[in-house]
This record gives sequence, C-alpha cells and structure tokens, in this order.
Amino acid sequence: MSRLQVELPGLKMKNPVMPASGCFGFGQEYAEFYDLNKLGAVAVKAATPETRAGNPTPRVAETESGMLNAIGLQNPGVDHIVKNELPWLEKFHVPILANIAGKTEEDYVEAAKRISRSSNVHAIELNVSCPNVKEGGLQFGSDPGMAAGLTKAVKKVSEVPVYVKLSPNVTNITEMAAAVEAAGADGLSMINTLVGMKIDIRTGRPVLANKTGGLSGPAVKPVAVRMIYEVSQKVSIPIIGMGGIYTAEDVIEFFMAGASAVAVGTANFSDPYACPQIIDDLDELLKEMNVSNISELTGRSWKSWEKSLS
Amino acid sequence: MSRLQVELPGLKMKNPVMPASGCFGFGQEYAEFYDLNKLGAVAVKAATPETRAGNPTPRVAETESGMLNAIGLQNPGVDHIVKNELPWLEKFHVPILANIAGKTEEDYVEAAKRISRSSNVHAIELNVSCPNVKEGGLQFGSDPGMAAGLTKAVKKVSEVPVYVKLSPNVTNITEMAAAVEAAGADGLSMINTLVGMKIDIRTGRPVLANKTGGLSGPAVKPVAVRMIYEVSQKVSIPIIGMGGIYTAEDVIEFFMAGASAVAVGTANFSDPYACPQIIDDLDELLKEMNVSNISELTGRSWKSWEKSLS
Amino acid sequence: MNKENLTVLSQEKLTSKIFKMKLKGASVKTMLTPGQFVHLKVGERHPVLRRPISICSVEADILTIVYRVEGQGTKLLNQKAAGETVDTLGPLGQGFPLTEESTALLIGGGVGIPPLLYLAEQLYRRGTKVKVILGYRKKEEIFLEEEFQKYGEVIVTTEDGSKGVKGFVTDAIAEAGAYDVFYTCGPKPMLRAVETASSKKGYISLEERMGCGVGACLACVCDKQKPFEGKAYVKACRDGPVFEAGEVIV
Amino acid sequence: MNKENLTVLSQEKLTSKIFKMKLKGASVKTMLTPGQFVHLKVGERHPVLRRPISICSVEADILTIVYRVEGQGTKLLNQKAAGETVDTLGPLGQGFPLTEESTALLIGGGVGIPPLLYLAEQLYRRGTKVKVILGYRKKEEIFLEEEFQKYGEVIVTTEDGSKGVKGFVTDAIAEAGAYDVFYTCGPKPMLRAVETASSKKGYISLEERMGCGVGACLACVCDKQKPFEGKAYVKACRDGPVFEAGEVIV
Ligand SMILES: Cc1cc2nc3c(=O)[nH]c(=O)nc-3n(C[C@H](O)[C@H](O)[C@H](O)COP(=O)(O)OP(=O)(O)OC[C@H]3O[C@@H](n4cnc5c(N)ncnc54)[C@H](O)[C@@H]3O)c2cc1C
Ligand SMILES: Cc1cc2nc3c(=O)[nH]c(=O)nc-3n(C[C@H](O)[C@H](O)[C@H](O)COP(=O)(O)OP(=O)(O)OC[C@H]3O[C@@H](n4cnc5c(N)ncnc54)[C@H](O)[C@@H]3O)c2cc1C
Ligand SMILES: Cc1cc2nc3c(=O)[nH]c(=O)nc-3n(C[C@H](O)[C@H](O)[C@H](O)COP(=O)(O)O)c2cc1C
Ligand SMILES: Cc1cc2nc3c(=O)[nH]c(=O)nc-3n(C[C@H](O)[C@H](O)[C@H](O)COP(=O)(O)O)c2cc1C
Ligand code: FES
Ligand code: FES
Repeated sequence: MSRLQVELPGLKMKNPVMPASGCFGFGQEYAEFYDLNKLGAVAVKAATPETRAGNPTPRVAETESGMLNAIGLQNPGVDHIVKNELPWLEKFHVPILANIAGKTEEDYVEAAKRISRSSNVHAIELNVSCPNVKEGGLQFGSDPGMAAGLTKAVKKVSEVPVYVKLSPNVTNITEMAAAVEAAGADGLSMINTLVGMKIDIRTGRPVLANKTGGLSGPAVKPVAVRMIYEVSQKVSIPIIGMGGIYTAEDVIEFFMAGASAVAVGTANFSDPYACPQIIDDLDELLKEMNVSNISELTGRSWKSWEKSLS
Repeated sequence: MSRLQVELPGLKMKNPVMPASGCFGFGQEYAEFYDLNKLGAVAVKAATPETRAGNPTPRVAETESGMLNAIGLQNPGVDHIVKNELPWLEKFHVPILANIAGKTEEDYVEAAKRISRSSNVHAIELNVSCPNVKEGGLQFGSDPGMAAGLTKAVKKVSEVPVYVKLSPNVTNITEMAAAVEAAGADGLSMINTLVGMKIDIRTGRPVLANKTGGLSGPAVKPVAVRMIYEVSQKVSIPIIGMGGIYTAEDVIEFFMAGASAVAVGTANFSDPYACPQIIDDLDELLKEMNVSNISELTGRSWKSWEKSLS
Repeated sequence: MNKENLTVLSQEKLTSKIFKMKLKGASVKTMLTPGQFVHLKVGERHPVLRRPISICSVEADILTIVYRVEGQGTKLLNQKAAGETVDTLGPLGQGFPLTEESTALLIGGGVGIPPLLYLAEQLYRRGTKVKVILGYRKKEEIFLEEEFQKYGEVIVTTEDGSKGVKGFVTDAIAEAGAYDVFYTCGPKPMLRAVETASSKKGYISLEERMGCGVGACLACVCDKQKPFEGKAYVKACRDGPVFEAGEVIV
Repeated sequence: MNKENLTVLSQEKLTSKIFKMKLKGASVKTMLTPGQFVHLKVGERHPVLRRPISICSVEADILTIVYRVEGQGTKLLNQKAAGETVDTLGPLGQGFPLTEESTALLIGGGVGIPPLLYLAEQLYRRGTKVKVILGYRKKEEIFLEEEFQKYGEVIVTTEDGSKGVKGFVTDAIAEAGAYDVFYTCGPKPMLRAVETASSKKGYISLEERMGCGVGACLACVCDKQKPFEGKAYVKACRDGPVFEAGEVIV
C-alpha cells in the first residue's frame, strides 16, 4: 500500500485528496489542466431533483483570506446530471462522491435514488448545510432530529454509502454528528461554509445579490480543524475534512485533527493545479515525516502515542 | 455635534471607536503610545469575582488573517481591579465599559454589583461568550433562557446600563439577542470569538495549551457583519460591533450592517496606534462621504433610503 | 489554457489611476484573440481570488495590459517591479469574432477600453474600416487615445465635456456615421445603452465577478435572452466574456 | 517605546537558515539595553501578529538582528531587500542587568545566541571578563562565533561533535572554569538545564508566544516561583524577557 492510499466506505482512494463539491463542476474544466486520474476522488456539484437557476449575481465576494459564495445550488437537475455529466467522468479511474440537496426529505430521497444508481457514483454526500438557499438545506443541517430522519430515509434508498455534510453554523456540531451516525450515516463531510456577509461601503449594500453567502478558504480553517477535532473523538465513522486547505501541511493538520480524507475547495480558484500540487507535496512530506501510510495520522492530535514525530 | 459623536446607553462617546475587552488591558500600556482621551470609550479586560490565573501558555497562535487566543480570563479579581486598575483611568475623559465574567449567575451578580459602583464605569458588558473557560461563559452564551435569566439578575444590581456580549458559536444568534433584549439588556456587543484550533504538525499537538481558542481578526469579519446585519433588524437596542475591524472602512461597514459603535481588538496587536489611526481616518472618510453624523449610517444596508451614497 | 509566471518588463502610468504593464513569457504567444482575458494571481497567499484583466495587446511574447488601481488586488499588481513575476492564467474565455463586414464601430468606456485596442489592430490588419468611440469621465482620465488612432478614426467623449463630445459614448454614435457591426466593452449601464441605441449586429463584452475563471464554479453566470437547447444561462468566464448583442440579459 | 519604519541596509546569509540583517533609523539610538527585543511587522496586512526578535547589536542608528527562517513571518522578513522598510516597535521589555561581578559566563543556544552578543560587548566595555559557551546542532550551523571572540574566550558545543565540545552547552560549563554570574538565552530545555547545572547567580531570557508584545493581552505570562506582593505571574514581553534565574518557572 502506498503512503497516500486510503479507504473509506465506498471510496477506495489512491490518495486522500478530492476537490470539494461546487468548486470543481463536474470535472471537465480542470481536466484541461491535468489528468483527473491524479485525484483521490471527485466530489461533484450538488444535484437537486429539479433544475435550479441559482441566485442572481454577484455570487462571489472576496474577504480577508477567504471568499463568500452564494451560487444557490444552480444545477441542471439530477436526471440531466446522470445522463450528461457523470458519464463523461467514467473514463477516469476515480470514485465519485455525488453531492445532493433538496428542499424536502422527498427531494433528497428522489435525488439519492436516481444518482446512486450511476455506475461511477461510489458514495453520496447529503448537503444538509447549504447556507445559500431559502428552504431546506440549512434547517436539516441545524436540527439533529431532522438530520437523522433525513439520513435514515436516504440510507433506505441509496445503493451506495451515504456521507452527511455538516454545517458549522450550529451551537453543537458533535450532537449533529452523533445523530446522523446513529441514523446510519457511513461518513461525515465537514465543514460546509460559515454564513457571512460583505457590504460595499460605496453603495451601502451587501456585495452579494443574495446578501449573505458562505465563507470558505484559509480564514475558516481553524474552525474546521476544531470541529473535526471535537467530532472525531465522538463518532466512529470517518470524516472527510475540508475548510481552507491550501497545502500538504494543511492536509496533515486535518488528519491529525481527525479526518480520514480531505476535500479542497477554494484553493482550486487560487490555483487550478492546487489538487495535484497538494498530492505531490503530501507524498514528499509524508516521506520526510517517516509516515508509512497517512491514515496513521488520523486523530493524532488527541490520541496518545509513543513518541512525538520529530 | 461632530461627525463622530455617538450616544449609547451609559456611553456618551466623542467617537464610536473603543478598544475591545481583553485586547487593551486596563489602558496603561497603550497610554505610552498615545493619549487615551483620543478614544471613544475603553472596554477593559474581563473581571471575575475571584482572582483567576488563566490558562497555561502558549495562549496565542496565529492563523491566516486571524489569531487564536486562550487567555482564560486571567485577572486579579474585581476588587483588585476596582481598587488598583480603574482609578488610574479616571484622569481620562473616556467612559469605561467594564467586561465581567463568571462561572455562575452569582459570580456575575457579584462582579456587576461591585464594579458598577466605580465612578468611571459607565456601562457593564456581560461576557457570556468566552470560549476559553471550562464552566460558565459559553453555556450562558448559547442558551437563550439562561442568558435572559442572567441579564435580569445583573440588571437588578447594576447601577449602570448593561450590554450583553454575544457568542457567534450558536445556531441562532438572533434568538439569543431577542432573549436578552426582552430580559432588559440595554445594548449588545457582538461578536466574541469563534472557537477554533491550530495543530502544530511537527509535534502533532494543538499549538495552544488549552487546545482550542477563540478566533479573532479580519478572518472573522464577514461572520460578524452578517450577524450584526441579522440581529440589528430584530432588536431595537444598540449594538457595539466588533470582529476583525482594522480600518475606517471596516467601521463604516459595521455601521451599515447595523452597529451603533465599534470595538477594535486584534488590530491593536498589529499596530499599537490602530485605534487613533482608525478614528482619524474615519473622520476623513465621513467627510468625503458627506455624512454629517456617523449614526446616520447605522443599518444602512437594510434600511431603504432615498439615494445611494455616491 | 496555460499557467505561467510572466516576467514584468515595465509599468507605465497613463493617468492618475490607470497603468500600462508589459509582461513577457512563452504562453503569451497563445493569446491570439482580442476580448479574451488573463486571470492574475497578484500575491503569494493573499488575496485568495485571481483578478481578471483583458488582453490589451500582444507582440510576440510580450503581453500588454492596462488596468485601473481599484482595490487590494490591483494595488498589489501595481507594486510589481520590473523583473518580478505575475502568476498568469490564460488566455481565458471567448473573444471578439472578427467580422467580415467592412466597417466596425468600437465603443469602449473606462477599463472596457483596453481589450478593444487589440481588436482594433486585428480588424485594421484584415482591412476592416475601424471607427472608435472612447468614453471617459473627464479629460485628465483619457488614456490609449493615440494608440487607437493608428487603426482608425477616434471620437472621444467626456462626461464633463472637458474634451471631445460632452456626454456618454451613445451621444457620439450618430457622429461616428455609418457602420456595419459594433463591438463594445464597458460598465453594464453603458452596454445596455449601446444595445438600445444600435440596431446593427454587435458584440458586447461583460464584466462579472468571478471565482474560478475557468467555468467550474458558476459564479459568473448570465441569463440568456432565450434559452437555447435547454440552456438558460452562460458563463461569462468561459462562454464569454464576449457575447453577441441580445444573446444575454445585460 | 517607538514605532518606526526602519530601512533595510543589508541581509547576509550566515548559515543555510540564519540571516543577519541591518536596519537603520532614529529609534535605534534608544535601543541601549542588551536582551531587549523589537517587534516586527513583516507584511502590510498579513501576517496579523508581529514577530519578536532580539537586538543583536547596535551601532549609532544601525540595528543588527540575526534571525532564523522558520515560518511565514521570518520568510517574509527574509524577502525584504535593501531600501525597503520594516515597521519596528521597540525597544521592548527588560534586558540583561549589567553585572558588577568580575567574570560573566554567557551561555547561548540556537537563536538565543544573538542577544548575548550585544551583552558581551557591553560587559567587555565595562571591563568584565567575558566567557562564552555557544551551542549548535552541528558545525554547519555555527554563526556569530568570531564576533564573540572579540569580547572573550568562546567555547563551541555541537550535538554531533562535528566541532568543539560534543554535546550540549551544559557539557562545557566545567571547561569554562570559574565565573561569578551567568547569562543565558535559548530553548527552554536548555534554560532549565543551565539553571540546574549552575549554583551561581544568573539571568535567563525566555521565549514565549506573544500577542501584543507590550503587556496588554496576557498572552506571554510566566508563573513566578514565589508570588511577590500578591503577584503570581510576570509578562515575558514587559517584565521580561530577561528574569533572574529562579524567579520564574521555566
Ligand atoms: C473579463 C474581465 C476583464 C477585465 N479587464 C480589465 C482590464 O483590462 N482593466 C481593468 O482595469 N479592469 C478590468 N476588469 C476589472 C477588474 O477585474 C477589476 O477592476 C479588478 O478585479 C478589481 O480588483 P481589486 O482587487 O483591485 O478590487 P477589489 O474591489 O478589492 O476586488 C474585490 C473582488 O471583487 C472583484 N471585482 C472588483 N471589481 C470588479 C469588476 N469590475 N469586475 C469583476 N470583478 C471585480 C475582484 O476581482 C475581487 O475578486 C475586468 C473584469 C473582467 C470580468
Ligand atoms: C523575546 C524573543 C526574542 C526572540 N529573538 C529571536 C532572534 O533574535 N532571532 C530569531 O531567529 N528568533 C528569535 N525569537 C523567535 C522568533 O520570534 C520566532 O522564530 C518567530 O516569531 C517565528 O515566526 P515565523 O512566522 O517565522 O514562524 P511561525 O511558526 O509561522 O509563527 C507563527 C506564530 O508563532 C510565533 N512563534 C513561532 N515561534 C516562536 C518562538 N520561538 N518564540 C515566540 N514566538 C514564536 C510567531 O511569532 C507567530 O506569531 C525570539 C522570540 C522571542 C519571544
Ligand atoms: C463556489 C462554491 C460553491 C460550493 N458549492 C457547494 C455545493 O454545491 N455543495 C456543497 O455541499 N458544498 C458546496 N460548497 C462548499 C465546499 O464544498 C466546501 O465545503 C467549502 O468551500 C469549504 O472548503 P474550502 O475552504 O476548501 O473551499 C461550495 C463552495 C464554494 C466556494
Ligand atoms: C487576546 C484576547 C483577549 C480577549 N479577552 C476578552 C475578554 O476578556 N472579554 C471579552 O469579552 N472578550 C475578549 N476578547 C474578545 C474581543 O473583545 C473581541 O470580541 C474579539 O477579539 C473580536 O474582535 P477583533 O477581531 O477586533 O479582535 C479577547 C480577544 C483577544 C484577541
Ligand atoms: S468564474 Fe467560475 S464559472 Fe465563471
Ligand atoms: S504579549 Fe501581550 S502581554 Fe505579553
């Protein structure tokens, strides 16, 4: 087994790095920069049962060490995705984590049912935490009972393992994690974006047409690391960690906090080669650190171990 | 009335800028850099009834566009503060906002009773949101009922107006704000720090001895702006806004979001002259913007108004 | 699509806020189409997002851009000295199609002017007659006027009337006389006004806030006037920034 | 306390990671006490915190610092070219008291070595006999050795024995012979070892992570061995970084 290889429910990955949902489309664009076979997995853009037009523009705003987005789950609908987007990804030997969203439980169930049957979808990611849509999303993400109910319903119809993507905009994320674990979730993705806002002082109005948006990028990394640190000590399902990852060092930090794989979002916008670069650097760094497989590092910050690393 | 002058319950300020609690000690250090009369007010370091030794070091860690702190409310106790620290500030014509904390309701009541009698304490700030202490703090800050109860109890004994400092680490900050308003709070301070963590990948351990710490600085500004935007539309008591303010433009942004005054924390560490610099720049900026008094801008982002600013 | 650290050759101040910058590198040779843009990373770690800037002209492996210092990003760009490098992604997007018509009217306002220069040059080389309207706020803010004069007749408009026609670019369209096709780039209100003022075929170049710049994040979508083959939107960064007038809702 | 943009005069590489930097400005003339430090802002907006660096030597209005490139901040410091400026706050803290004793032993390890140079110079000028032990990991990492030789006898220790005494600084104390007072600066384990190994009066300089650097935030507190006048702690940035050996818990 290579240093980088990891295995999570449904996802046999040659390395632990995948682009994060919504930051990589369905892969076509970044395939012009590098061979997608390089990636550990691909988390594709959220699918809803129906076509969604998303929010008006401007949809992004820059902040210090971060960005706000309010795309609003724009997507052509799950059937179109299954028919026209996913097949293109079949030529790569890379498992797909299919992100789904909806307004109602039925929406999620419908999307899950249809997308989990795609031959290259290896797992589903329930986006119960999108801060940029008026209904659904965020409620499921802040009420443990609702999140658990949703997880159960989706588990019933999904043909592949189910990850629940948690929102950081809650008082107690551990409670949310425990609830969806008990309801049968196979893994967790965390964190989605923090709700934020930027105001253009020249106009006096919020920069984003949607007013609020989701904060991502290096600014949120400390919050992500803290939440993964807390949750990983309380659940036994694996965590896909994300939130501000830009470097191989960041990946190690997320593993030490408690992640078993990671996703890279905003960094793709700074550098289209972010993912392959991180993967190459990670291999080097693990070699230097004398780590034979990266999964040894999962939870290192809270597990006791014989000797320190250096 | 000057462009900068604002009046909040208990706090008649010549300008809306005060250093934030915990980032300015009791003023002595920064008085070596400039005349404290320059400031709109001073929020002093949290006082608890008893002496507190705080957390072990390291107590700070740097993050992208931010920092984590876990001071742990170290302070010599309210009596010592009243006797030895506050009198020194009497020579300045600057109202003091006295931050208090505790483990139990009785602690807060005790601290409020004693400190509110100091002649130059013009208002009290209830720190119900310190993420760095094991008991008290955070619970009061995340349960609307407890926060309301505490506010009522403190209001009963305080001889000066009471501000409640809200935690951003909650699912619904508006609910918290409404609860303390109903309980009699005269104003709100927001936001305190976001709970975060940084891991040193060389040792595999959290950098902070306390493991987690409070995230402050420009990184959190979008979260603060969003929360003030939401809360200010639902309450009618004034808000002292804070979280990542570094420039006069930031101050305007906080006012437009809904603040009536602001506090500056982390920026003091980057530049000891941060507060007077911001105050000077703010005056210039308001002149350029043709604003006759800054309070006209409060809530500008959500209020409708005749014409845009430029 | 290329990513390369282009070397700064020079920075030249054109007006109080507008600068001309020359950058050199192998990938510049692929920047063939006017209206395309480059996406610049102006700092190592900060800011997080790249900055879209139009290709203003290309000579062999030397790219010229003309930019206005606005906020943090363009300020950092402005601080780059000769010899330093700028991480440049490009050419990106779809540029202006070169017309077969005999007379083209180019209408630019503010920082929408730079991409039209490369277009003017290419049209001129093909023998198309080039007419140009350049809109500024006032005399002191005029830039690139002389460069355009090499390729055709130039009418300048200023909002305060301090030079040329007083008013907006649309106030000069009549004066420009007959043309077969128009090309325009500038702020949205100007684009709308030009679309309304002209009944001819034309192309507009849109400014939208961008995330990725390559078509993956859906930050920059514009609604189409009429959905085509089920698609109701286009991406400014990939399907644009240039669209046929009337194709998208400006 | 001053804040001034000092001008970079030079950067010199001493070892693969250690650099010597000279900075010039009026406030340097107030940097009189060895063991004090300056707090440097190494970028305009990023990073957020300043970096504490010891005063290594002062000549008129020229400050010399010697630093190791560790992380983001020192990397940015290293990128400053001659002519650029560094926002410098200082001198900060309490430095080494100059002893009246006749022989002083200075013990430094790693980046704890630089502040001892300014001390050595001042002690030497007062006629105190100076003995120095400098600890490094290996031969290639030795720096400032010659500068110290101007002021007294220098013993070098290396962990791998590639030069001088093999081992840690404490392994060389016996060899240094008699002394009346010691001064030490370096990593905490070294400070503890020196405190244990010596029964003489001494001064230690502590490294703590800092927030404000001026005494306002309580980031850098150290517990006192014995509370004095009710105070159980001291602030490394303001009451230190130099303390009498035994005063604080290292
Ligand atoms: C396709 C395209 C081509 C462009 N070509 C040029 C050019 O040739 N010359 C020129 O001066 N300007 C051009 N612009 C505008 C230029 O991108 C912005 O002025 C610049 O991004 C501002 O960055 P800043 O950091 O200085 O400002 P800030 O306000 O600090 O930027 C904050 C964020 O908003 C974005 N932003 C701000 N203004 C604009 C805008 N007008 N359009 C899109 N995003 C914006 C920035 O990219 C950044 O993400 C072009 C824009 C687009 C979309
Ligand atoms: C009083 C004092 C004097 C010092 N004098 C020198 C000197 O003369 N030469 C020298 O090379 N180094 C000195 N140091 C250590 C120097 O401050 C750190 O190496 C430097 O801050 C590292 O910054 P960085 O951005 O490169 O590393 P990073 O690890 O990226 O820094 C992250 C954060 O941790 C802090 N930090 C990291 N290491 C240390 C440390 N060892 N001590 C305190 N804070 C740290 C940084 O200041 C910053 O806030 C001194 C430290 C103190 C407290
Ligand atoms: C432009 C953009 C679009 C996003 N769209 C989605 C989405 O459709 N579904 C989802 O679960 N998360 C979405 N996210 C959240 C990311 O997947 C990720 O959780 C978050 O950005 C934090 O990671 P980062 O800091 O590396 O970007 C989006 C983020 C961005 C920036
Ligand atoms: C070192 C440090 C100590 C703090 N101590 C306190 C405190 O004692 N009481 C309190 O209410 N807030 C405390 N805070 C929070 C600040 O008052 C402020 O709410 C927060 O830092 C956000 O503002 P900023 O981003 O401008 O720093 C502290 C913050 C820092 C960085
Ligand atoms: S900017 Fe990302 S799709 Fe256009
Ligand atoms: S660093 Fe703030 S008190 Fe010492």
